[in-house]
Amino acid sequence: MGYLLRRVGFYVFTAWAAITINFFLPRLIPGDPVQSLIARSQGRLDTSAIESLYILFGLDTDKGIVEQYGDYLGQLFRGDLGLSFTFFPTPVSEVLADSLPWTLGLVGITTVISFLLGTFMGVLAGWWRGSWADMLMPVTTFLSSIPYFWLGLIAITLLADRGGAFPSSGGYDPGVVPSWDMDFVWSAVHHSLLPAITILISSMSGWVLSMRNMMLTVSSEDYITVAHAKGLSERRVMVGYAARNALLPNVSGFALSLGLIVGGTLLVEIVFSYPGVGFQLFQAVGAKDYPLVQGIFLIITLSVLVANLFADLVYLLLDPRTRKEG
Amino acid sequence: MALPTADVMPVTAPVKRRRRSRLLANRKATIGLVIFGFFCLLAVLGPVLAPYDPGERGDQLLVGPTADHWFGTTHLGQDLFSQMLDGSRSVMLVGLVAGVVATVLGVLVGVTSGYLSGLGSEGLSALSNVFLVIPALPLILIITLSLPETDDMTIALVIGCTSWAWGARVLRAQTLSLRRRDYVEAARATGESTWRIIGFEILPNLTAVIAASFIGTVIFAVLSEITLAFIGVPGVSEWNWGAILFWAQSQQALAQGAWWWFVPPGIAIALLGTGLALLNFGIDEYVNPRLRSSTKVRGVRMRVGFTPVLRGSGHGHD
Amino acid sequence: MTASTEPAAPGTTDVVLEAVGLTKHFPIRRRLRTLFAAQRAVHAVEQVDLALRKGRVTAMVGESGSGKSTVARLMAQLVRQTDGQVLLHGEPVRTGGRRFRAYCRRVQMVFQDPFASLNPIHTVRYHLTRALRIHRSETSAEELLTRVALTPPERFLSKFPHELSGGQRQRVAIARALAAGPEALLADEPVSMLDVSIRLGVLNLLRDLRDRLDLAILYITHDIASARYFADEVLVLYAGQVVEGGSGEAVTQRAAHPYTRLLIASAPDPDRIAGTEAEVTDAGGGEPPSLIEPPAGCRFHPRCPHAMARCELEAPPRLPVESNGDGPHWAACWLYDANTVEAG
Amino acid sequence: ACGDGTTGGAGNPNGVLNIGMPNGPQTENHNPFLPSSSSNSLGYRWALYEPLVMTNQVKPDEEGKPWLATEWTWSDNFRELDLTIRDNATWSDGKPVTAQDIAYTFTLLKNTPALNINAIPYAEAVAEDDKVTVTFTSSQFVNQMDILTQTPMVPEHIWSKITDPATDTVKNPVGSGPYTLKTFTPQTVTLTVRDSGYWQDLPQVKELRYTSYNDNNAQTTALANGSSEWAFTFISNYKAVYVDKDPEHHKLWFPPVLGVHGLFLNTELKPFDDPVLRRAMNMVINRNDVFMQGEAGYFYPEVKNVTGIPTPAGESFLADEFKGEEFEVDVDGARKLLTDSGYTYSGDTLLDKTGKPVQLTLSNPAGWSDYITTLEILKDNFSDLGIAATVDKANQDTWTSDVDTGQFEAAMHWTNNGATPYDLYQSIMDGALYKPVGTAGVNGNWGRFRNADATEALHQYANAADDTVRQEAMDELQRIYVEQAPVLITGAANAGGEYSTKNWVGWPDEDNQYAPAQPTQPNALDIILRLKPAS
Amino acid sequence: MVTTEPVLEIRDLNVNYGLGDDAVHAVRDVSLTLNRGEVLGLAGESGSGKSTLAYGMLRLLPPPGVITGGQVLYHPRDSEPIDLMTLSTAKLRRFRWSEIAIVFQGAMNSLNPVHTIAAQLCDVIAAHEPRTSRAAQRSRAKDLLELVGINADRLGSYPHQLSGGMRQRVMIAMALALEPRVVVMDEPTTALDVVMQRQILAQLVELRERVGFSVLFITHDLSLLVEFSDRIAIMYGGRIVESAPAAELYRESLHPYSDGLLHSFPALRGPRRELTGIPGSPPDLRAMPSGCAFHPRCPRAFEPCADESPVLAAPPGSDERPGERTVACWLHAVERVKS
Ligand SMILES: Nc1ncnc2c1ncn2[C@@H]1O[C@H](COP(=O)(O)OP(=O)(O)OP(=O)(O)O)[C@@H](O)[C@H]1O
Ligand SMILES: Nc1ncnc2c1ncn2[C@@H]1O[C@H](COP(=O)(O)OP(=O)(O)OP(=O)(O)O)[C@@H](O)[C@H]1O
Ligand SMILES: [Mg+2]
Ligand SMILES: [Mg+2]
Repeated sequence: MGYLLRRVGFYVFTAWAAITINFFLPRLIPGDPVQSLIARSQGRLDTSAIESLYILFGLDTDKGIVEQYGDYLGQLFRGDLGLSFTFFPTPVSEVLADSLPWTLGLVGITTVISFLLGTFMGVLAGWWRGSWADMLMPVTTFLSSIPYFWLGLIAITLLADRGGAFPSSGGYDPGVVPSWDMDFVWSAVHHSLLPAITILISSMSGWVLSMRNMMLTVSSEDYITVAHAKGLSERRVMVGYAARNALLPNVSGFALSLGLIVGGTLLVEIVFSYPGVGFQLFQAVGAKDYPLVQGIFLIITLSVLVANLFADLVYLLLDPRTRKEG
Repeated sequence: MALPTADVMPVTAPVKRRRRSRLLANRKATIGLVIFGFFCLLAVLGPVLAPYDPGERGDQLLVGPTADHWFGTTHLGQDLFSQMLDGSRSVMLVGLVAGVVATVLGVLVGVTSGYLSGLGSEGLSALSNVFLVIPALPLILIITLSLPETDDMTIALVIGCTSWAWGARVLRAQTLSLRRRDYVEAARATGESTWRIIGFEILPNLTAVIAASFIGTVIFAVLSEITLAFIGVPGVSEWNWGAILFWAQSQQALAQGAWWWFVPPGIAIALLGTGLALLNFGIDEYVNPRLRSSTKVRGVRMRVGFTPVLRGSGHGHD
Repeated sequence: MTASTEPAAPGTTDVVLEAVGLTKHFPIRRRLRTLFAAQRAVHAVEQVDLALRKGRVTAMVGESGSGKSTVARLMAQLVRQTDGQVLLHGEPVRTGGRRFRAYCRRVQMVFQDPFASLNPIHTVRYHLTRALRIHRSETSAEELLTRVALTPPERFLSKFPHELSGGQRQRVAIARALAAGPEALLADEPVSMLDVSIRLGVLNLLRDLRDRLDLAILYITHDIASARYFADEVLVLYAGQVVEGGSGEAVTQRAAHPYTRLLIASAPDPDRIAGTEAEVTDAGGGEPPSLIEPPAGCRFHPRCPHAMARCELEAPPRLPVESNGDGPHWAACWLYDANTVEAG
Repeated sequence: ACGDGTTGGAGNPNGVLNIGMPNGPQTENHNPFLPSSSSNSLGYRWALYEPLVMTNQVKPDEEGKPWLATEWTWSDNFRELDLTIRDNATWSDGKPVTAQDIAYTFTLLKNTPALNINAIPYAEAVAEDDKVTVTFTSSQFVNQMDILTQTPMVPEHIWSKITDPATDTVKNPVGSGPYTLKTFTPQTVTLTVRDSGYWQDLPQVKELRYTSYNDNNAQTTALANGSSEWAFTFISNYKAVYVDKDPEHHKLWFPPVLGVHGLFLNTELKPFDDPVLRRAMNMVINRNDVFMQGEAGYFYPEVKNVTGIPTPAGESFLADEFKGEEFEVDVDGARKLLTDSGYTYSGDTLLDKTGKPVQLTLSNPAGWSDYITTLEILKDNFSDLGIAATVDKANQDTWTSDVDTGQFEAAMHWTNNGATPYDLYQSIMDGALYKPVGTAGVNGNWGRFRNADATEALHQYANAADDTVRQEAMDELQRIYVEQAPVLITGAANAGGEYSTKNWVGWPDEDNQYAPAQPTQPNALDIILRLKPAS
Repeated sequence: MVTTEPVLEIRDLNVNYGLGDDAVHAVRDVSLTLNRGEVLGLAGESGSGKSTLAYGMLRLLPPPGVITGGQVLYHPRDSEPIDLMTLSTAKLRRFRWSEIAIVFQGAMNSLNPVHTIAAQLCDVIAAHEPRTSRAAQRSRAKDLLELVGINADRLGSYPHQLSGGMRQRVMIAMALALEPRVVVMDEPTTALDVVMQRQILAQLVELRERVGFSVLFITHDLSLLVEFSDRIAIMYGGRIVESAPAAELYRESLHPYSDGLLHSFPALRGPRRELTGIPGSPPDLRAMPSGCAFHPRCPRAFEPCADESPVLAAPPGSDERPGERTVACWLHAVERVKS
């Protein structure tokens, strides 16, 4: 109970911190959306458009920053993230609704798969130490040191460009209409394979390594020896005793490093021109589209928090010591 | 992204005498150290060694590796080998500075919140968790773009100031376990002042953990910095490897078949990362001897639960 | 002798360190369910009175979790008491900043685990010279080592703790405590982590120091036999309260409190003839009580084979026990109340 | 690259034309007036809504083609426009296009400054029968084209019901164009041809598919493999990456229009306030290198004339004295020019008249790779003159505000473009736009150039009542530019595009310059109407 | 109850930590016999190799432990003896716990913190008697808990919800789950306080009466052994230096080390004994003294001690019951040679 209370407090605090950072940081960015819209058009938008744009974006009125902060919080409570500038007058929430599913689908699922697969491989590598499993280590170390984006670019060159088997960009084939039919689903899956593999390769290694280390640490606990002494089957000892315990720190590690992972994986979207929030964030930062930047940053943070909450609940389930005292 | 491995490891009593030799005896650590040293050397000498001015335009546009240009040239005829050499300084500088900043912050926050108790401690710990949860790269991106002026140093500072949290967390956990140690209490009972206890009794015992967290942050900082440069965030030195990749990407080098523009920076980053990661494993294994990988000596595989029986080898007789 | 049941009168010169009504409650972190309830606490030590005299060893025995270490830490002022006072030569001790150092100089502590009480990264020399420097002592590190029978001292000075055996480490820890030139030494289970074969050496060293330096020693142990062997006076602690006290022989040979009897009956004893098991079972079983909600009245009553209605209601005061000439002896048990005795 | 039958080059059988833009995911917004709308970003607004007149930007001096207006006359010193509206046009919901609708559109722009992107000072728009009279508060000579060809016309019966036209995303667009919206996804917008009611022959392209690729690379790949048949994007090595994939069909045509890109020197700073120095610097710039290396040999066409006016688009505006005056790199001449007017050399370093070495920081946002490449080339060129230049890759926002407030030494920048060289020169040297260093809000003249004659000439050109005065003003402007070199022009703005002739033919090209090849221009509609299936 | 019929025979067992030259010889040529129904105490100071011996004979040593020689013979009720050292992994797995169970020092660490007591009890039953139904397993687990005096409603508890004493009892219950013939107990009560220790030991003694198994009881507390075991073996420096019936050893120890041990702890009752202790400190296994490992600390050392190690053999004058009493000391060997 105390554990939960502390976690809840932590979530509230983090969410607040994110919201606040979220509000103030973009406002410190010099320049404004109009200037940057003009700048990005590099001449294709006439300079005389400036005035009308200021009026359009509602940037012609002045308000104190504190007042704006208050308004912002109020808006958030109403679930209103404001209007995007780049896609004016589309509400940020609509932009997010378009892009978030892609990110959740790609980054979310692959992160979880990466964790599960990495953990599984780590279990094997830790358990079968001194055998072929040790070969995994140097490879894993090397892979985990390669930046996501570079791996992605190489993957595009080798597997996508020049008649390769994979598309190099986008979330689905142009011309396919998003709906739940085979065409679209296949197209979406097809487009997500390469980025997903990239994420898997570079993020899985971390889990392999940490799970292996935890397995080694746990393997020398007394209860493992006892389990062997009890004559339990190899699999039971490995899974029910060693892996089950080694998993605990890994799960809480997973929760807390989600922020790091997600930050890195967003880059994959940029490289693969994947229509997710990472790509949008990058565009929005360039466009000084504060409402969008804020919205995306907030949503990423909140998603990470929710994932965290989820991981916490899993942890709570896995570790009886954190449950209510009996 | 190399995650710090084991979460909280008991700090085994360090064996001072054997310490140095043992860390070096670790093959991983040695390889890691050699790679790291090599890149440090490059950082110092690279710009001097560069055969060309990295920004100078040449006549040979976008040619592959030749005797004149070992790593080929860019679309402007700039020598990529020189750019790589020149860029190593910025990469290493930012990585190390960010590592130092993050480590110092991590030690300050982690050790303080671990040693002190009460609200302040909880607050600091919550703060580091917040920093952990907020996605790092977008945060760094937003902050760097918010700054009016950026150069290598400011970027290093930004990365350093945002990536201390993991180190702080690990250090806090370690400090918490050390704080209850009798020798800390004993030092208190002897009349040592608080700062001396932290500085002379606790910190030295955290050296390995601090070193590991430092190296972890350097890896993270290098990757972040290169990523920023690759995205085109200004301020990172001209020929930072990420900037080279940025140019390669904006000139669609891969589509043009100019692999030489892409491959060297990527390999260099991966190599540096691998070196640092190996060094970190060395430290991890040194801190936690259970992690030593080799349990297979002379054909005998040691397993938990089934002790091997050797017949005829070294008998117990004197 | 009832005199000794009261705290020694102020001004008694041979009392060095004294605890009066020492109480320590460790607050427990609030939980969601108890957020609005009163703050709960572990009642680790409750109303403990004890006096350490010059040149005498006072032993404190008790099972695990009875609060022995907490008493030692309170006496060393490493932990602030919730209530009560620690008196040094009759003066109440106040320890803030500077004054703590002055107090350290006179009261030193030796910890249970010699493997943990020396910092693995510092040499023996560092440990000793730091202590000497802090207390601006004239003594040299060599001299200290000689005093704890680590000779020749040069051989040990530049060693790291891991290069020493457990007994040697504990000696270094004692030497460090002596560096301050204390008057009182609080030894918290100084030998329980040591090998049987070398325990004796350390105990004998402490006894020797008591005699030579006229130290007042608090000897904490869970081994009642060693208390008998080593101490002049024995106090028995149960669930944070002192339940019995008296000279070593009196307490161990004619234990008065049912808990002490249980303790003695449980101690391994090679001389015990098979068949006296009954004695043990008779002495009661069960587990130590929760210290968060300690039993009302006498804290031992749920386990006590002689428990009476009164025991559940009223906490017994210190009641004198008839002594057979081996010193004062008292027990906090209603069995020794005049009325009960009569009724019995 | 994938086997899906609906994509790739299979457009012809179904009458589909695949158009691409590298603009990232879109949100549904068909408001034709908003620069942020998807219809604007991808360019399909011109397939839905039509302008009054169709002019060819490549040949701005040519007479426009009647479109929704069959006749247009300017009178009263370009303060009044009389329009005759076509009577056979209908909106896609079947209602006829009336003069009332046209008047309504202008009134809407007048009343909604947020939508009046070109800031046209409308006074009033009145419809009468098939005639519309639009009045303005100032002469609109230089804005003619904006009004006639860049303003999409909207139906009153729909728009008058929209509460806030500035923030409405017009989910069901109703226009007079030959196409109607079929589907929208963030990645692809599909338009189908109308069944009937279009005022001219329906196009042969039955379906337009606008795909938004996430970046240039993706767009390039799509072009290379044929899944995009028409696009506007920068390809750094277009021959190898694009044309060579299918040399027979993969074409591109990037004609210049009347706008330029150039190095803006801060003329308030010494020694760059000296026209001699600027002229000398201009003389050493290798425009061909910039074109070939910075612009991949096609993107921003080379400006050949010394006046900086892109040709052939601006051919007819050239003063007689400059006709055929081609720009040439002349390092020796530049050095001589400098030494003759008091500059000296210390070794290879140029010293200004006060004896200080001439140094220069060239700055542009880090991400703008073509500009940065250009700067690298300029830096190299300037070193021939003994000027030590450094390239500063700035933060885009800082750069934008620095340029806005005049806190820079030299930066690549673009100018506005228009139907005459007026826009270009105005962006370069209009004293009326001048704001002192430190003051923000300049809409042009970023170099803070001040020359009363130039300002006067610009004013005259915009407001003159007759063509001779205008021609004189234009000649004067060219003379001032050549003498003063306020901006070192490096290349022209373009209105081009990449297209494939595999399935569709009839594209504009060097031989048939009927329209700029850019899919987002109003002329795109003209092009689509002319496309025929490849045999 | 106690017979001389051996159930477990350890012959010349050698255990090393590590391989090659820097291997530590933790157990050297140890031979020991456990008879049916007896409690055999194994005493010796820390690091003398007691645990290594216990784990070694079950092949449970963690890396880098290796067994470098010797046999461990288990005598099943009605078949040929089995050498544990030659069993295959699968057979060994089946053998463990059903024949020999083991209770470790720290019960907290011996129980898997993430599974309930019931799960862990059923685990072992399921592994060895796979055909037992769930319900049967559970009722068996309940019986077992009751056997060691824990209320059956604790079945669903997690280890951290039990006190130290309860956990240790759970471990004992678990050890008895398959009715093994041998239970090895490595310092099962050291972490507990005396009251709890006695409760558990009393229970153990009682269970042995009822169930009838042999116990190898390891501790460094000699006084405890004297009271509880039938026979005691004393280890020093990786070797058994003396073994004798408990009472005899207490009355008259032959090896000076045993004697020193017996005189290291004060008596609780009776006259205050003189305590001599043992001077010096335990040997470093890496650098063992030559000859008898104890000789540098031995008050009665003489010439042969430093040169040759004595063999474990029956002392002179104890021939009536062979194997009952052995000692490895030149003091007694010399006498035997003389006589
Ligand atoms: N810092 C603390 N916070 C909360 N409770 C504490 C703290 N320190 C001790 N306690 C509790 O106080 C009680 C007494 O602890 P103490 O360590 O004094 O016992 P002890 O007699 O020394 O036991 P042992 O023989 O195991 O050393 C225990 O119940 C313990 O859990
Ligand atoms: N992993 C290891 N590597 C090297 N030496 C070891 C290892 N484990 C144990 N030893 C050594 O083996 C010897 C025997 O250890 P063991 O644990 O059997 O002693 P013990 O008699 O059980 O002691 P205790 O009473 O402390 O449990 C010790 O000297 C120890 O130092
Ligand atoms: Mg204690
Ligand atoms: Mg042991």
